[in-house]
Amino acid sequence: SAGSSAGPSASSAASDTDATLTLGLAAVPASLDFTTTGGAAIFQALVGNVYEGLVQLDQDGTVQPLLATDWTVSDDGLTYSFTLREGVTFHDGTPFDADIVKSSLERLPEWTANSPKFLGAIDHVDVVSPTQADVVLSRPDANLLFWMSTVLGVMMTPDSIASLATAANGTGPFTFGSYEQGVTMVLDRNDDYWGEKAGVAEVDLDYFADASAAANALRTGGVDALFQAEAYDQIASFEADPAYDVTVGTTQSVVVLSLNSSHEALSDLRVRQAISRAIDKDAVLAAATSGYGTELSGPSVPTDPWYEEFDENSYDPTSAKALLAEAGVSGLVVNFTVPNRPYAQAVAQVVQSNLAAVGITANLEVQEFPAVWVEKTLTNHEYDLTVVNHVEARNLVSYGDPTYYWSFDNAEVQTDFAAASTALTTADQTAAVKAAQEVIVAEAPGVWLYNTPNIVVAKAGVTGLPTNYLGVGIALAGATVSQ
Amino acid sequence: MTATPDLAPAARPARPSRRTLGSPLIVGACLVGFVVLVALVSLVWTPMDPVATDAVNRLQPPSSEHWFGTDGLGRDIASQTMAGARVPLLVGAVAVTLSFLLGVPYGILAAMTDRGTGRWLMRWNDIVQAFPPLLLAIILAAVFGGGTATAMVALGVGAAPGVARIVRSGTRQVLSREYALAARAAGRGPLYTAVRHVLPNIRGVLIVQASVGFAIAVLAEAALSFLGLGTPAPTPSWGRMLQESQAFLYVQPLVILWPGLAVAITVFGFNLLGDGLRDRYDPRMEVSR
Amino acid sequence: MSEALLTVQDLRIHSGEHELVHGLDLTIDRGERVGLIGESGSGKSLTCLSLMGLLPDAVTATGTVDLAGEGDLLGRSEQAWSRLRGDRLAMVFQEPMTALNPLMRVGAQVAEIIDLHRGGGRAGAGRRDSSARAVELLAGVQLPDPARAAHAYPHELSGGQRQRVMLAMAMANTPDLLLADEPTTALDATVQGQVLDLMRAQVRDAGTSLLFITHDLGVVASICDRVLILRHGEVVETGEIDRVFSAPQHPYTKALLAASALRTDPTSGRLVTIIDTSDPSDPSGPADSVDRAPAPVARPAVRPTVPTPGPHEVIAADGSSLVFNRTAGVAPLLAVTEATRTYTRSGGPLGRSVRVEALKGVSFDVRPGQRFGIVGESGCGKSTLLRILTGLDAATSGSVTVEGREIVGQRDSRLRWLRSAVQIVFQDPMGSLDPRMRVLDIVSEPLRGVTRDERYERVVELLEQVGLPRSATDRFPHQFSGGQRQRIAIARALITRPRLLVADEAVSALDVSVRAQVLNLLDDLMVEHDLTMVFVSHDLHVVRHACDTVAVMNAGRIVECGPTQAVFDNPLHRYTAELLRAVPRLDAA
Amino acid sequence: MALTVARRLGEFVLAVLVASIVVFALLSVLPGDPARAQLGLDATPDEVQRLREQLGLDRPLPVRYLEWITGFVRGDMGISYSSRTPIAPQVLDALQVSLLLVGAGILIAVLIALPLGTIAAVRQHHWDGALLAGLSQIGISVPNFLAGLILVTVFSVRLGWLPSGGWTAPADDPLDFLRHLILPALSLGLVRGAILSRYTRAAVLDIQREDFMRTARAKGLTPGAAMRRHGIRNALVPVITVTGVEFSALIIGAVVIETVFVVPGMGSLLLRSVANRDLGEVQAIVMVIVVLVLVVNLLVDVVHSIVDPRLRSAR
Ligand SMILES: Nc1ncnc2c1ncn2[C@@H]1O[C@H](COP(=O)(O)OP(=O)(O)OP(=O)(O)O)[C@@H](O)[C@H]1O
Ligand SMILES: Nc1ncnc2c1ncn2[C@@H]1O[C@H](COP(=O)(O)OP(=O)(O)OP(=O)(O)O)[C@@H](O)[C@H]1O
Ligand SMILES: [Mg+2]
Ligand SMILES: [Mg+2]
Repeated sequence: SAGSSAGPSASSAASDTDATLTLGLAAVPASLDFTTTGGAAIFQALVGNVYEGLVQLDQDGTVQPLLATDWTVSDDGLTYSFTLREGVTFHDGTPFDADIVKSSLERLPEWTANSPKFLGAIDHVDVVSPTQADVVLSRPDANLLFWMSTVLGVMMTPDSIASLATAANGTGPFTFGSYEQGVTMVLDRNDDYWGEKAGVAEVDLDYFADASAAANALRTGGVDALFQAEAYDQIASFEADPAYDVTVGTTQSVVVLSLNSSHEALSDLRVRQAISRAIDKDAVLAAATSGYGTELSGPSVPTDPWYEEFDENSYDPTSAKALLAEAGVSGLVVNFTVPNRPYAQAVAQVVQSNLAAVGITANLEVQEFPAVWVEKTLTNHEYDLTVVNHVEARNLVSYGDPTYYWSFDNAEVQTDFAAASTALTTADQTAAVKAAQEVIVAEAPGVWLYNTPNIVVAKAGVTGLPTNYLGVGIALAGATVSQ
Repeated sequence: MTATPDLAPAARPARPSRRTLGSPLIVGACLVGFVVLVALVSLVWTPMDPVATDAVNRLQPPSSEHWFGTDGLGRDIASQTMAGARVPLLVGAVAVTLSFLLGVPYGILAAMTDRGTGRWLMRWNDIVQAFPPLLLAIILAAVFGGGTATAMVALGVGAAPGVARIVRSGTRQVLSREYALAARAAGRGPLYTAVRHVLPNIRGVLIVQASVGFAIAVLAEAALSFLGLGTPAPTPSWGRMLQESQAFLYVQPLVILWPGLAVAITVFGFNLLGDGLRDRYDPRMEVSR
Repeated sequence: MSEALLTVQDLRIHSGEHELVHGLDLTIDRGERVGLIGESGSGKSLTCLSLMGLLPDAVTATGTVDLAGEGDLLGRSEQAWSRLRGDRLAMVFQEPMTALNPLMRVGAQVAEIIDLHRGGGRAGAGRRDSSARAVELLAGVQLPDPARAAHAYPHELSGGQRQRVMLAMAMANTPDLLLADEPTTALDATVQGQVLDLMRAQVRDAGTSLLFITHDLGVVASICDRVLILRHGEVVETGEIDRVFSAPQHPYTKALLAASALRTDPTSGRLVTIIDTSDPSDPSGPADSVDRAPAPVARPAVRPTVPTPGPHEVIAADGSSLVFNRTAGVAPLLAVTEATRTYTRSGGPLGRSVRVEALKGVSFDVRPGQRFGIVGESGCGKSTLLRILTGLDAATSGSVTVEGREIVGQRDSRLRWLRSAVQIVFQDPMGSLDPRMRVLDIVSEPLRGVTRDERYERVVELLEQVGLPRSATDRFPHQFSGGQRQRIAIARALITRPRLLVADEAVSALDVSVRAQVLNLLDDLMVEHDLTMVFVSHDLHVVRHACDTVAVMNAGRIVECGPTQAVFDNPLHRYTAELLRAVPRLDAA
Repeated sequence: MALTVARRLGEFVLAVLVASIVVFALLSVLPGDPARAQLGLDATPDEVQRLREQLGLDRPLPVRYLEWITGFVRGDMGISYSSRTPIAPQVLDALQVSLLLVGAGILIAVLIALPLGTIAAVRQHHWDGALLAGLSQIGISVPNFLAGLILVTVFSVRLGWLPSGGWTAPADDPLDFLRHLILPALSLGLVRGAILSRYTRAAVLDIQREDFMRTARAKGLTPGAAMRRHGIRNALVPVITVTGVEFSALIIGAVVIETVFVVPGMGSLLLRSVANRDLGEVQAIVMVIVVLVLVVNLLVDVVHSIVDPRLRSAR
């Protein structure tokens, strides 16, 4: 369902290089310091625009060179040798070299946010020459390059660490202009960029907590485009209007209805299967996103290398009832915690109706997100059913962690993931993950509902916006505005 | 018996005939009565199950099946609107009761100890009143999670200082009357005076305040729900209906009409009732601070 | 002088269906001073307001009101009326405290009326002119330091001063007709006398005609040439003042005169009341189903022995202390020694608080069986004193004993005994009865620890004594007339069988006609209950009738005290003499 | 006068101090660990503990209070837990926005309410007076965010006359500031205007019954002139009180309008800092609002005593 990508090079002849692109976004950065503050909002705006890493993901999710022009991997999978791009300087003038790579990657253990454990395999970095850095691992990790392409792999100068919260100093196509808390972030074109210069002189990122307000702003010219537009009910009217271009891409996000397997009744596989079959995903998708997005049958998204579709546990209320009867469960009452986000509430109410139809009573408990939900549901596991949008890429591995909130403890899955993470080739890795995935789907620890769409609505004349959102940055260098 | 004009009941001035559009009291009472009736009926009957979703038939225009159409989850708006009356009325009732339970004794106490402690009680009241109810509601929602209970408590507590102030001024008026002095001369204590003299005589002001407080609570509940701090799903509530339906304002504006109208009618009713009662009990409009 | 200025014919005033004034005819000549008297609610104010075109909303007037040179005024537009008001017609209202705009300087308010009626004279020079004229006018009404007074706001002036401002305003454009609606009832006797003098002088000097409304016959006698007597919206008698007062024809006028002079009936020794004299066949009096004559009280032919009169004393010139009304050998029921009371009053959000010395050291005795009167102008501390000796307020210093027991500084809970020994009747018969309580509960309020039945029986018994039927018990105060309400209050005060009854202006709020009745009742009850009484009033007539001993208070002190007759006939203190002089008397006419 | 002003100011300072203790104490019991909220989904207890120490959350309350309040007096509201930047500039920016928005809203309300309320009172017994009174009744009954949504839909989305939201500081571009101000200020002003006009009406009705209004007419003023010269100013006294109360209430009460119109005012800031469990920021905001309410009360007193001479001098 990914729409055709305009691609960074497709800038139109009439484009105005002095223009300002105003982009409406939903998630508000609480700070600029992604090393201490969680949430995708910060790196969404900065990575790929202000900060760059050694590698990046392309629109298909494949790792591509960026500040490293090339790399080799030792046979034991423990040493990644990167050849660095020459002539790259930071916005403050600091030259980029292997020392920077060393200081940036070796500082990871000090991060308190954004899960630095995913690059926990890195033992140290050897500076071979100014243009060659060897990243040495303590154990093989087939995912290393993928994680290096995320926010964890960005290059920073040691001097800028102190001011990470208020300024951003990277090597990217945009310099950081200003950030008015919760309102607007301004990025300016970096005219000294090492690569192709950005298509607009300035990018304003306007934050809208409310989806309809964002749509109104687009209609009244307050913004030029919306990225990850959430006013799903209005998308059709934008599509019908020639003044706007709408693309529907994909994200890494999985909206999942999780079942707490440690709950008495839910520890019974038949009950979990019954719940899975009771859910009408068409209705869920209609209610939550007006039908945009991709229904899922398993825990991975189409852009994952191990994506597969499954026909187990598809919508079948009759067999759901039968399974419940078989398990001897009747009058089941479950506590359903719901983040106070529109999508979650919509999903929850449809799920509640669906469950009621097979004789399960779900009591909704709306919890403030993130504060309350994170504490009660995620941390303390005080829930039976919950629904949440997992925006982190490759979240599948969490099914290998028995302490994670869904309390899914399956030895087979854990072994498979261990094998996957130490696999030396991508193929081995993919095979191991697929094996794990099959078990997970069979065990039904959750109901994977849909892959959140990445809807971009732009005024006609705005081109080059990324179609898909891969969970890292929103690269805006290729965006152009024509009169 | 001889005619004794000097002992005739005091001539009471005839009420000036009102040439306004109907009596506010009656119109207000009818509207409020209607809303309460709808809320009561919804306990036993609604056209459809107000919480049953039918996402395939979402955002339908009004039809013979769905009188008011369906909402974003395909629920029947007519049923939702009916059942949605319960929460605002409950919030209003509890908030007003709470504000009275806190404010009335406090105000009476402050008035009775006017020259001593009362002054300090009122200073404290001023400080508490510096915390706007909505602020309290937002903070309480952060502490205890948003919800009907938090909204009721926040609105009740937030309104209490205002009630205390009004009660205090009413009580002071009563206490300045000679019958309050006469009660003391009769050897009666402050509790007796509070119960037998003060309360009955400030009843009018209290009734007016209650109906206005109700209107304010209904509006505030809607505002809190709009901010996502009010009644959580799936309990039907006008406030949440408004909040959910603003997403459809462009697509199906009718969706927002019904809860909006319901809120407006209710608030209108309570305000009219308050005005009517004020005309009856208290010719001067209390300026609450 | 015989040219008619104002001719009113068949003036009828309606409020909806009700006719409040039934066809009033009135002619006022140029320079003539006419009094309009009648009891409360008889339609005096409405008549007057209709002549100014200022009737309240929903009250209408019909008939003709003919002002010389203008023709009929009724039914004219606001515009036409406003041209006349303040210019040819002017009015002084009853309540000086609220009749002035509180936010505007007094001088400006006077200047405004001058500017308004000086054709087009709104230029700056004209305004300076008019403020100078305003100061002159204020000087004319004898405001001290008129230039400064012109810069004052109304609240900075006393009631009497405000009433003078009103008069200055009314006289500013030397109107042809001045309407004065009870212009002095809110003022105390001394100030009232001054304002009346002024008014008389102003009217005489300007040749203005006057319509003067009051229910005080003394006042009307001192100021008017001619009088109209109004009752239930109808003129019952009219004529030259001397004739009407010396030879009244209508029974109502006769009764009114008798009642207001507090004349006693030689046969019974009781005050003459209107009931006794009014025409039983008078159709205009609404029939009363509640009231009945007070139960006949077995009266001894003579009053019980009046206690030996106290000495007639006056405060020493140096203000040194003196216990008034003390006679050696007789134990006082009530003894007040050097009582003082200081109030602290806060002055609004940005105001400074001030201390008011309401009592500056008062000492006196009251012996059992005495009827002790206290007189003095408004604000001299009478009520404060009463509150202290009933234990409702604490003296700042000094001592008060009742039957030898100290009450100052005692907490309410320790004054139970006092509550049954001393009871109080207040001024305002409406204000002292809780409008939301039934008479049974009101009267039995002081009773404690008594069974329901006994309570009921005691209440009924007392109601009968004050002349109210059993059926009154479950009615509310508003269902009674002023006099009846005061009887309820008296019943409440007597239910604990107190030794001392304290009455704070107990008849001041009552109409003259009812006043006599209540006084008679008190008289009877005193005898029957063997009461001692402290009676406060600013009305000297009443005190003279009701008390055997009188104390005169001025500015927080007793200045003179002695047997009533002695004090009234031979005032020793300058202030007493002044007070006595200021009282308008009927017989002065 | 100087003394009484000093005393009133002293009372004000005392009230602020007491309020500050209340604010601090109340918010210190706020559950939901700010350190945890900030670190996101995957933080370990160790990381959380480290951050707590870093933020000084482990020190005794009185020490934290003293530090906080002395900082506050110096204009230092501390560092935000979530954004790691000083709180003061954020709060002051938001306050400026709120003051402008609410100020404009109240101004509109007053401009609507004074004539409307006066006419409704003066023409009480005529159809037009009743109509105006009825209109203001209906005005009060509409939730202001609904009014806001309707205004946006009509004037910006359908007609495209004005922006649907956002904010420009007046210093940056006065014209654009006005364009952004109009709709939110109107949404506030219309509803508040309705409320205020009822108070105005009541106040004018009361004044009409006052004796001095009859005096004014007895002087020869027509009813209209009497109202203009004597009535309105007297009626203003209670209206000023209500205006002050409304102003205070709106600083946070406007949050729904801020949400609808994406205006970065105090309400939005409060919602965001509560969501982030940013204790320091919430405390600062609440404190600023409470001080503001107390300041408004003080101002109302001052204005009262300017308008009403009776309050100026001790009687
Ligand atoms: N606005 C009004 N509407 C209806 N009835 C009224 C109104 N004002 C006065 N009345 C009635 O008209 C009658 C005469 O009232 P008015 O005020 O003229 O009496 P008054 O003689 O001036 O009495 P007082 O001595 O108490 O001032 C009373 O019965 C009163 O109740
Ligand atoms: N509660 C109070 N607070 C402050 N001042 C008071 C208080 N009560 C009375 N005063 C003042 O004390 C003085 C005496 O008042 P008091 O009521 O005793 O006078 P009064 O002789 O009864 O007057 P009136 O005849 O008007 O009833 C007055 O100046 C009054 O203003
Ligand atoms: Mg009168
Ligand atoms: Mg008195």
